[in-house]
Amino acid sequence: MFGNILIWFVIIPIIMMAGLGICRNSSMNAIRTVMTVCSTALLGLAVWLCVWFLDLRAAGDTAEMLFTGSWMWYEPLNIQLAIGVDGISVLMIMLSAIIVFAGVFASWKINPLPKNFFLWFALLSTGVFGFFISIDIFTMFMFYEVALIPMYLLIGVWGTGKKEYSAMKLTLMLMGGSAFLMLGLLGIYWHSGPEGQLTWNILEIAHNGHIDPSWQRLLFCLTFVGFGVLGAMFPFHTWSPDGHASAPTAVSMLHAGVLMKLGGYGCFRIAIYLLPQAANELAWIFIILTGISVVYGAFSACVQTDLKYINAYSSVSHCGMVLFAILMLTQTAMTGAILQMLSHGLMTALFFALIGMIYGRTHTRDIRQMGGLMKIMPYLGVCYMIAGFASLGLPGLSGFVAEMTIFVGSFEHTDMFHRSFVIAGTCSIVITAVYILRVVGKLLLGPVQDEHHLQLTDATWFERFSTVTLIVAIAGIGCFPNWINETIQHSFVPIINTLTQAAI
Amino acid sequence: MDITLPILILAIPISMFLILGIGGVKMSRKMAGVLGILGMGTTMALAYTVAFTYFFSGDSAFIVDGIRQQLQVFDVTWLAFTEKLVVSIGFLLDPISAMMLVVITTISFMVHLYSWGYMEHEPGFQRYYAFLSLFSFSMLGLVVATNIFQMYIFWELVGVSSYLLIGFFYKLPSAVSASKKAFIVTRFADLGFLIGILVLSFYTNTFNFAALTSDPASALASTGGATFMGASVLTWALVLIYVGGMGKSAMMPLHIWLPDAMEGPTPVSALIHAATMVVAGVYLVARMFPLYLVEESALTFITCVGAITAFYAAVVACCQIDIKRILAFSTISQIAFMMVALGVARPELHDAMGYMSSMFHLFTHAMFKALLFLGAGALIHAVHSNNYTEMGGLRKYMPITHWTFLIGCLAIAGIWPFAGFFSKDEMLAAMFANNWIWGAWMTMVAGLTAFYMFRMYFMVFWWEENPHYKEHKPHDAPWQMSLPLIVLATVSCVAGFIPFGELVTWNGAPYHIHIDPVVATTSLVVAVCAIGLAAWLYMKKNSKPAAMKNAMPTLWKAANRRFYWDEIYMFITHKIIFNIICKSIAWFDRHIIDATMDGFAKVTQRTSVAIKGMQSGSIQAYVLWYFFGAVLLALVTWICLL
Amino acid sequence: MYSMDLGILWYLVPSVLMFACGVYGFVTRKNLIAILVSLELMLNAADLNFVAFNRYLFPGQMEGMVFTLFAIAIAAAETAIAIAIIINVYRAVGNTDINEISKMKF
Amino acid sequence: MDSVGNIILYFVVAICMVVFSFMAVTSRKILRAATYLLFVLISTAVFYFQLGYQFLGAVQIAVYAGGIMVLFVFSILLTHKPDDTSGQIESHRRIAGVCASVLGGAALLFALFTMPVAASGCSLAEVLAAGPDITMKEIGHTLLGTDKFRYLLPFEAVSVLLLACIIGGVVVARKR
Repeated sequence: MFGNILIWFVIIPIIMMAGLGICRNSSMNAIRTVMTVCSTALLGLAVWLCVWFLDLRAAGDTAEMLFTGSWMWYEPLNIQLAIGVDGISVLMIMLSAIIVFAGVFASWKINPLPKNFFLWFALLSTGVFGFFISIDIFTMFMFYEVALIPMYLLIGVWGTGKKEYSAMKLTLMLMGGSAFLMLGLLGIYWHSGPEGQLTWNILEIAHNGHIDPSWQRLLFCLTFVGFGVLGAMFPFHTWSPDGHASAPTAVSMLHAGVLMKLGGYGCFRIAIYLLPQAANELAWIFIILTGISVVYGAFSACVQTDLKYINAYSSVSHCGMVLFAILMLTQTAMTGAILQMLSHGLMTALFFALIGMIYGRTHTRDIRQMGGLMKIMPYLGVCYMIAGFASLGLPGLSGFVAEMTIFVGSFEHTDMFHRSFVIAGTCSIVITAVYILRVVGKLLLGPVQDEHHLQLTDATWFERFSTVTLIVAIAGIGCFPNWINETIQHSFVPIINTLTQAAI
Repeated sequence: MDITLPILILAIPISMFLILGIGGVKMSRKMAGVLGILGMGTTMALAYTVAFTYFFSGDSAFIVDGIRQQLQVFDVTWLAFTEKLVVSIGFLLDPISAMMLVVITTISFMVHLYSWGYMEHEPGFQRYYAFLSLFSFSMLGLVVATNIFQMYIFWELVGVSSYLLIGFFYKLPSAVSASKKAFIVTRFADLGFLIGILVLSFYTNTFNFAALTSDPASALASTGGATFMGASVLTWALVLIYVGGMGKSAMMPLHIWLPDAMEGPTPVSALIHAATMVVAGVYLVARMFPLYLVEESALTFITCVGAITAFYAAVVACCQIDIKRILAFSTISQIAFMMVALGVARPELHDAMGYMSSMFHLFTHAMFKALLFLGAGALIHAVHSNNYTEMGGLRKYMPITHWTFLIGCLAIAGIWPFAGFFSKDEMLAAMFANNWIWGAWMTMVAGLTAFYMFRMYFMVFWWEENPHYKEHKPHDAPWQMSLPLIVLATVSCVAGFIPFGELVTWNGAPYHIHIDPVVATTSLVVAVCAIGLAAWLYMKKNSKPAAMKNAMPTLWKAANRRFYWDEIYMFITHKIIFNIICKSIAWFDRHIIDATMDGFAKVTQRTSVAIKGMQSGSIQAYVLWYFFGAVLLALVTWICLL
Repeated sequence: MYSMDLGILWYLVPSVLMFACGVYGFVTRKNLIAILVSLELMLNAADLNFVAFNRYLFPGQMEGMVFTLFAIAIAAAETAIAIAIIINVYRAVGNTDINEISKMKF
Repeated sequence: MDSVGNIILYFVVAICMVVFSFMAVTSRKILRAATYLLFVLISTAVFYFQLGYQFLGAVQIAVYAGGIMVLFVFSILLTHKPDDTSGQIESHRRIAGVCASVLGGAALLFALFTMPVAASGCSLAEVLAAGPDITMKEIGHTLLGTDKFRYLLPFEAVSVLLLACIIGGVVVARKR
């Protein structure tokens, strides 16, 4: 069991928790050491996994999932700890590792109760990694819940503003989503195969193709809505602005960067892959909803004055794009969706990190009270601009690659319905430019608004470390997208095949 | 062809950007300036080598049977959307890209040099050079694009460089809002470009220019006769792509960003907003010209937009005070000129002379417009104001600037033997060949051009000396600034004699330029008359201009306010989009959607509050309820048993 | 009309009335001790029923009686505890009115 | 046919029982309520005697009347001043109480009178004759035996309960 590299993605965070348990509450250095060592180990492991995976693929290993393994943990219901990764999971793991790594540095000076904060943070990471490595939907769901619960405490205790309200709202809405999800997953399980051969394993379920189309429709709606809530699908997105606005920096990073991706990932891995007929039939409903998300989020972001609200609405727009592209059900568009997940994950994490850093200095997030920060803290200003440009889709940064792949892929549909939604979606790039430039103009440029801000200092070394990690990743994807693109495209082959077969 | 030079042409500017951008903080100004200028100088040398090799080596790779060939020097896959739709980064060498390499590197180098003097005392000098390098890189990448998507990529990059450079003085709110406006307006146009690319690539299944233009008929066939709202999809695609060009090239109604873009440093205006980036739209149409030929309605659209814009901009330029604004409107007008020339070009009309002349004008215009802008920069540098009302009589104080500026004005007015004469004459000839209406209309615009340019010239260099000169004597700029002026003035004088038709034509076959005497004479006469009129009105201080202005106050004010385009845009964007749409959506989100979600919570909570009285802890109440319940059950049982 | 024999109903009817009185007292009284008194009434009514049923329906057995015996024992225990609590509450609150004792509510 | 004496005794006791029950729950002086309760308990004990359960009657008197009532009285004296009267009962509470008790009582009486067993009008004398006398020895065996229908385990459980009760009483009532 421990020979499988994947399992270590869950074990390391657990070790991290154990390590933190040993630390004394007051010894900040010990806590930081544990976190740094473990998150670096995770990042290293993720890179290693990535390289190893590509190596195996290059060597001609064409299995759908690599590094598979499964261990029974509840015989009567055939629940297993089944793990395995394809190219998409590998990339998502990589993304999570990067963000966890950056998140640790972004919360270097977390106060109060640093130990407890990092304990919950580690638990959150456990859930996230566990989710991405699982191919047993029950285990997957379990890890999903593990990732959700710490959110409540992390926001409720370490947040700012009306944190209790936001924490409660976020948790309740996401839990509401997982209630739908739970029903959907149980439904999938009970129809997963002939009597006596029920299974939770994604590959087996997809291979069996046993779920009756009439059931698929119901289950598709349940699972898609369930994951869609986490993916901030209109009209279930309102936890996102409040939640992000109240969350502490690292939690916003991890939540917008990774946790929201759980939604998109689940949507195609479960809702679409396992229920292909329903996906073909019912995608249009959700295309409408996600299409609305894309434009709606962007428009809403235009008038917000709180930095985090702007970003949260922008996330609604960008994550809407992810689900939108997934629902297009073409290989290119879905590839774009994954790219968008990676890109959005990195750049939102960067955004939230920077907002946290700026907030930590100015003690306000209201853009009307700030201005000309570029002069005062050029490093943070430049980073913020880079994040902004990534968000509005500047070539050379990751956002462009993702958005273009989505648009080109989505445009493969020839009917008016899809095309008009694609064109509506493309409009968001203009609106995105509007709100990003509005923020940049008000926050960074122009004259200094507040005299007190003149005394502020620029980024410290750990803040630089955190942001540089993310920027390198963003620029990396933006400049050399093709290997990622190919990896994702290969991974989508079985899903696309299932879909085409179902369409016949 | 060896790929080292082309790669270096792109690699040097981008590495300069990275070096200056990341390491600039630690560098001295001098170091950064020298690095930037050296880098650009090298790039220019390399670009010249490439262009001269292409045009004059006679190598069989470049010219076969007298026809200049188009060749992809390299083409590396960057992103493969599908098997066919592949975005690659490459280097396309053909007459227009070679010509553009020369234009961009020349102007860029001149601006680099000029800026060393002009920006000497500005903070953020290193950053300025970094941005200039970024712009040069993007612009070079744009012109050598092998496929439409590469062009789109660099198209966006030039947009961002332009944003960064316009907003260079980021502490000025006006510069910030101008840069924002420029970016958003062009971005809006790029949306059209993007959709156009999507439509075009969907039907033709390729992004590659060579594949698209070598066989435009098959592109038409691939659409299978699909139409949308009465026009074929190919027309739609081409018009939408042209919309992208309209944004960058500031065609009506997307021109509003360009005058405001003058908030940027003047050398930047010369580089980006006069010579290179703004002609990207023209270049785009020229690049896809064979496709446009298939759909002539798209070309007609281009012609109409160009003709209206040219006239509009010329009229507005007559009523501006800010010299940079005058030049900006003049730029809009001149680019529209090129657009019209492209729009009227047909292979059957003198072998698409319009195309050739448009490119010719692009070349000459880049030179003399850069010259004018740099001259304006020198004036502003000396007077510290953009308005000609603060100038006047400067010819004695700034002779170099005066003479070079005069050459620029003569060139743009189309006076023989300056560069503008030749290119403009060819364009007008092409227009007359298509339809005399275009020709006559554009001749009138040419007259207006001569008028407003000389109006500015006389107001700046003649008229009456500003009394402030006694306290603060204006003088010619330092050598870094004067040298580019002199070089560009020289080029403006001689560029007309370049046998341009031999080098750049739409299909690579040489075309021998011959001056059409009627057209040439007409335009010359019109231009001279216009100059005479300007001289009569503005040479000496008098009350005629004021009288004219007072005679038609409404018209003058409307033209001065650029016919209220900005106000209309402000109304649409601020009042309608921002206040009505965005705010109502935000309101809807908070008060409907979010309130619904909160409503669920509130209903749950209210219900629980309402029924929590039942869990009062009062055992008496429990007993009471229990008892009633028991009685009820008994009753039910009894009824059932009956 | 039943004969003047003392049938089972003769015992059950007073027991029901006693129980009803107990219910009334339990629901209406505010004094904790009065509530306890009502409780004893109800308990007593139940005891009486046990005994009556035992006697009339299963005269040969003694389950009803034993049960009553236990019930009495438990009632004693319960009363003792209840009174201990009441006294304690009285110390804490100052009276034995149940309306005053709401600190532990919700 | 039961003896007239028995019937008269029955009526006296039954009326006592019902009347004192009613007075116990309506009296506004708590000490009086306790006293009425005592009378009710004694009446019940008399019924037990009449039904032939002498031991039970004795226990009733000893435990209830002797033990529990003393507790009651003590607690009342500890928590009330001599002239304390409880306040007027709110009318809605009274109505609810009356409703509950009348409805409940009516339902129970209805059930009783429609019950088939009610019709079996065997007299007390007959049933007393039918069952064997319950001797102390038999009660002892029943309570401490381990066979079927023997109750050692509940007996022990009750003793533990009582123990717990003693401890609990001490702990709860202890002065802090």
